[in-house]
Amino acid sequence: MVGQALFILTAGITLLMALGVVLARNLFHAALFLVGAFFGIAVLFILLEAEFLGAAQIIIYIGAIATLIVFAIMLSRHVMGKEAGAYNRNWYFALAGVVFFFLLLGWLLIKMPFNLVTAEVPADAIAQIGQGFVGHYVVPFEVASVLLLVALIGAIMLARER
Amino acid sequence: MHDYPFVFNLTWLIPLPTALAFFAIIFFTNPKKRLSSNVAIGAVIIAWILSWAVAFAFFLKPELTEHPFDLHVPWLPMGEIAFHMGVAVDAVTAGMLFMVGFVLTMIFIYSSGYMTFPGHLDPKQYPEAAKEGLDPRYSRFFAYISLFATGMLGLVVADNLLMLFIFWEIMGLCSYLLIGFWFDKSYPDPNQITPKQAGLKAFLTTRVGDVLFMMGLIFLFIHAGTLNFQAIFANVEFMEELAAATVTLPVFGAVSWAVLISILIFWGAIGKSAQFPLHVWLPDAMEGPTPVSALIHAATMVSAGVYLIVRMAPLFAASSHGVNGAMTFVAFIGAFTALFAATIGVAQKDIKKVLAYSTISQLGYMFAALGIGAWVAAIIHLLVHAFFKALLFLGSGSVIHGVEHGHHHVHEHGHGHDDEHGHEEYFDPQDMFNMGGLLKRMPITGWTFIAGALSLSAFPFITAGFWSKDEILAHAWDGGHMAVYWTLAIGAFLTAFYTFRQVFLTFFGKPRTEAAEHAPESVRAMTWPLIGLAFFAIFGGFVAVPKSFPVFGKIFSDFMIKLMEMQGEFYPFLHVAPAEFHWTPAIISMTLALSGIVVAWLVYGWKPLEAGQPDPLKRWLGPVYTVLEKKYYFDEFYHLIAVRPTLWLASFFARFDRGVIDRIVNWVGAFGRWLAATLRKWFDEYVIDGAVNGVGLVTTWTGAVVRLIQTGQAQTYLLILLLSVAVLLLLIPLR
Amino acid sequence: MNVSDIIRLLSPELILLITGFVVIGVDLARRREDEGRTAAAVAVVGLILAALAAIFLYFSSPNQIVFYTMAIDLYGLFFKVAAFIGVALVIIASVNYMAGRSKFLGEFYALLVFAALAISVLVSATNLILIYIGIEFLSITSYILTGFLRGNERSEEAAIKYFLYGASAGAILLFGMSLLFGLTGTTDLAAVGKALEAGGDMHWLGLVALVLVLAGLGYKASLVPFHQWAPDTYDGAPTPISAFLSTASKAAGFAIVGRVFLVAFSDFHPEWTQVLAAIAVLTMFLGNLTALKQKSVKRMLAYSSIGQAGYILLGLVAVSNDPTFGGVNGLMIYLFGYIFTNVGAFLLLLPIEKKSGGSTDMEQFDGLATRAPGLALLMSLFLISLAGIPPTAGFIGKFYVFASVINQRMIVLGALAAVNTVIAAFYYLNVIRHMYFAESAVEGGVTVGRGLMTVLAINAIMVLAIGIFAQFFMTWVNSSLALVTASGF
Amino acid sequence: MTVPLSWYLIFATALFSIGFFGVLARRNAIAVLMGVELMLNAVNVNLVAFWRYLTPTDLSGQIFVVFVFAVAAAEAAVGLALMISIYRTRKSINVDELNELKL
Repeated sequence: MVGQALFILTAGITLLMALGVVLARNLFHAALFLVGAFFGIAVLFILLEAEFLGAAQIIIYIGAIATLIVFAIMLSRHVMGKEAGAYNRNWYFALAGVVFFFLLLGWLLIKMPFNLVTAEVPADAIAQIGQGFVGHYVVPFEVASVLLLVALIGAIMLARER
Repeated sequence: MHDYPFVFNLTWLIPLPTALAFFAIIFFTNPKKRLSSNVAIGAVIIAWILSWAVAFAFFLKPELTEHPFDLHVPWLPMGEIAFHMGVAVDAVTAGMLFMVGFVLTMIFIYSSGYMTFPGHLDPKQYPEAAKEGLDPRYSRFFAYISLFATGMLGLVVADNLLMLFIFWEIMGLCSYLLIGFWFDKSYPDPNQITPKQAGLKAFLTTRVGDVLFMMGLIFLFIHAGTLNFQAIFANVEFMEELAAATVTLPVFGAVSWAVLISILIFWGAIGKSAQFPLHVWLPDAMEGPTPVSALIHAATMVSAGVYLIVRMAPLFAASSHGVNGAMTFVAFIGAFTALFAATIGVAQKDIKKVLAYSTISQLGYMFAALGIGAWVAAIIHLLVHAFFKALLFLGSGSVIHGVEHGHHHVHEHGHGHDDEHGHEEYFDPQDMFNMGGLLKRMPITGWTFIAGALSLSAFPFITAGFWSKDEILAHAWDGGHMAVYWTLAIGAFLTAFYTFRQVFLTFFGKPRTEAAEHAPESVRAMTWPLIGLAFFAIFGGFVAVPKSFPVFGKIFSDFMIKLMEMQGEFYPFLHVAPAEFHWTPAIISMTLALSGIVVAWLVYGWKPLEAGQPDPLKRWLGPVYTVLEKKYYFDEFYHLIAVRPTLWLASFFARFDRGVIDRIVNWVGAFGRWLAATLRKWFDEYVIDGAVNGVGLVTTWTGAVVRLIQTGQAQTYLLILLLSVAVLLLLIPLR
Repeated sequence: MNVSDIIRLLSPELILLITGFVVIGVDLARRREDEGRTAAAVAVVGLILAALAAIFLYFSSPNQIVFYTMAIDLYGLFFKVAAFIGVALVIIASVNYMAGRSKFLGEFYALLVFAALAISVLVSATNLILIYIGIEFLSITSYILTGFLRGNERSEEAAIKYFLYGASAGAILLFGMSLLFGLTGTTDLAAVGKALEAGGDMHWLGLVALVLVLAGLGYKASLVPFHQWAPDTYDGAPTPISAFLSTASKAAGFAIVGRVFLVAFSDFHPEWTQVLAAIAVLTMFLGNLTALKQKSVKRMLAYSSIGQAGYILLGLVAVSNDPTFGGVNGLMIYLFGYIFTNVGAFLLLLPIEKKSGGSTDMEQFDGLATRAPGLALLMSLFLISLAGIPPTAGFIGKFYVFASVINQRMIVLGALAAVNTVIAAFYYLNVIRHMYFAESAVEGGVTVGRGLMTVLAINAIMVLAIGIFAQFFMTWVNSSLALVTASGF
Repeated sequence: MTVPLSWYLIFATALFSIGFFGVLARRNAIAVLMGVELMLNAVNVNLVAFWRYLTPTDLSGQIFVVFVFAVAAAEAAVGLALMISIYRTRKSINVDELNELKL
């Protein structure tokens, strides 16, 4: 029961934060809500006994991605004054579409037959993850590192002052 | 292995010289006009020599009909086996090579004289070309016709249906380029079709047939595993299987595969050979330069449709075992088109349009012949028709050229009326009513044209056209196909009538315009090909004189017929039976042909028209004629059931009782006009407009939808992505 | 499997990786001096070496799984060779175009090499994780390349739209993959396929994942209704990049759609055949009808390439075990020929754009036959191939795809496709009409650089070669149908 | 493990939908990107939940998530760089004003 209560609390707060991200008119506030949502998800990871991912979530999402976003907001700050609306003209279509999508997909997901397995998480989970990176998943790992490098080059090239 | 003369191994070279000429002209000789035409003519002469070498090698060894030559290499792998591309020579190919090689060469030589600086262009815009006196796009013209020649020669020697289709498409593309050659020509009348539009119309109309053709081809391939003609037709078991196996179609119900494939392939021929209801492109294709009309209408593209059906005849024959025989369909379309187009030809005033409708009509004869099983007669008529029709087209080109020159001559010397007003009135050099008396001015053109006209009218005994047409009629009579016989016989009367109407209007009487009065004879590059073609137009038919015909039959051998009959026996199912010569049908058709000429003489030759005098038919028919003259594209029903009987009746009765008949004619004419207008309106509104609007509506509608969704807004795109996904997801539980 | 085996099997990827770095290094050393020519040369050499390595592998040791996630099979190698050649052609043609337009030429060529690497990985991937990484790798390099003309509003706009669309589609793809993982407990394609097959009564819920994956992968192949980014992006991107996106990148999209559907969703074959058939029809009609109305040739080609995607998809719709008309071989030969045809057609726009200062409206093609007969003939050849008229590569592709469709007795689908070829012929011919039948408003010839002329000539030769020596190419394609479905080392 | 798997899935779907709404409705490109990040996070929740409830002993699920992190970081870097670049040219990064290319 404690688990359930904890889940509902975290999930609820995270969803509220997420709503804040998409609803806040001020971009800066939205970014702060985003950090909150990331944090909530990190908590959920820990609830799911994926501590490594929880930590990684905080370091990567909050430490890197959210920071990048804040930088970008600051660099383009003065455009987002009060004059411009936060939403485009079709937001109600978007809302209807998204709600429809949510109900449909949620309904289908509830019907899904998943083969649940009850087992303990291995104690050396982090070590296994590390082995995965140099074992089965070495090709994706290497490709991902090249990808990050390419993204770095591209980002520098694109964002540099002309 | 059979022992073939060595020259057969060179068959695959036949389409090559002109292909090389095409590339040479495009890439190298393009700026030099005379060099370009010489390259093209040189290439086509090489092709001609090769064609005749192969053709005569075959003629000299008729026993080869039992094992025709076939040389091929693998092209597309098909699982275990491979699809082969290659060349084949049998009697039909040899006959076609004989005709195509010669006619192409004549047309090429003629073109070098014909393609002078055209009247519709402003010499100031093309000072260089005007100085040379040649068309600014002279080189390009020779590049196109070279590629066209490649298409035709390749089609003739192809040993399989796919390769035939490929060359068929090459020709389609070239005809598009060539019909629209004078793309910058426009007319004061906005309703008159321009060359540009005509080219597109031709391409799209034939493409409808081509798509069905390709479907038939794929079906045949899936069933047979090959498209090689000999391999398919020699396989009796397979053909029987194909005729027996049925497929259930919507609307038509169960039909045999052989019928379905035959009819799909026949649609390709309907498009290419301008048969009803896909005939509409051909008259407009006259917008191209005249040598192009000769290329497309006589020797090559349109006869390619007939050639295709000749090639596929065993399949058609096999398919007629069942009830819905495909051959009945072919016979019906052919006979109907033969009569229908002939009726239209009667009231044209454009010298080339008459020939265009006559071509549609003559092709109809060939299809009718194929439909009743007169395979040999169809081939013979195909070959003979090519000679005299190329002759007539080139002759008409020579006439047009002369009249145009006369027109310019008049203008340069300042005694035209137009100059006083400071602007030039539109003068149509192709209008026969602007001509008259040209035989004196242009004797070579005139006499050769008359030779061609006699042949087309099937003037008895001495012309090629008589023998080939007689062969078809004899078959129809023999086989008891009376409906076909009489349709074609009436068509023969009309053919003679409109042909000689043309001859009398153009060459006899007095010149009706100053242009015609000053028309000079054409240059030698144009007259020599006319003479060459005239020779075959008259004497070519003697290869088709039946043995049983008195005197002639003894003198001339029926060698060509024999050869084709032997070839036909090679293919199972074809049942080639020689037609006996019968006096009854021969006399009927002779009478009809001669009376057609006589009627034409009575109307146009007896008292030649004066300048500005309208067509006498117009006076008697009044409103009906106006309808025709207004270039109403004579919708089909109208022609068959209203105009033709009216015209025919009118011209018949008016001869002996003008006073009485006048009123009736007027009434019939008025009725005809009303009927025509109603039908045309109906046809236009619901069929033509419907189709055009439908197409327009669909594109507009698509445009509107796309404009609605392709807003440039990335978020709209994503919303559509999301909704599409949602709709697809929704389908899952609804499944 | 020892080290030398691994190096051998992954040699195309390793060569590309090294090439990418060398290109950047070379350019750093020679920047300004030669406007990226050396870098481009190195990149092309690297791509050719990689293609040769792939061809070599093709003959030596096909059909092995490397490191659990990659299958070095003939199917993948086929697409690798095709994509490497396509990218190399794009690079050669870019040299003159990009010189002076950007300061970062080394990066430009390096990114194209990395894009080739991404395609190379993607077409061999047999694991959901590697597929995701490969798709995103290809996408991210494509975003950068699309927005490469900094300061050019159209290029930047195209890039950001592509980015937003691609990132969202990627998230949807990922959602679908997570469901597949949830339903089967594995990320290996073959194992996923087996698990779905054994799914029992409820197995059809896998369709949910199928739909999401289709949306996420289909956008790469620009299938309607996931195509909308394509016209805008092709229009705004630097023209060589449009050529790249509409050919090599699209081919990779089809390759992976094919592999995922044939291996992981093989059990849903009856369902996805219907869905893909509907999508193919939509794609053909929307692409072709919209192309009909375009005034700019570049945009017309953008829509035409959507229409082409519809024909290509038919190959997958009509997939069967028939050795001759198996569908997939049609898809492959179609794509192979299409790469040369479309790269040629897009690159031909370069001299036209240069002459007109950026416009590719139909009027710019008026009278091209007089001004530049060779260029007009090449363009006609590419358009004829796109229209599927023999004897070109386009005809061979259409022939196999249509024959497969008819062979599967999908008569209505075949008829709809045939209708589309007629519509398409209309607008392709329209360009030919402008080139041959119109007086030009513009005076003077069109100059073509040596590099571009070489590329166009290669394309033209290949378009004709595939059409004429179809035997040779089809043998190759037919032998490439092997899909490695076994998992594990 | 008192929390049913479906709760996680519903949560993830809700988060995904909220993120998608942000993508569809926000004008500012950076806000759109934040929506994308939410969507990716939702999938991560899915993956981790599946891992925990279906294959706790095989860590492929977690490894998948790490790769998603890497991709998300790369995507964010490139996306934000693009936005800054277009901001310099147009002085605006409103997505609905980027419609020079259409039809």
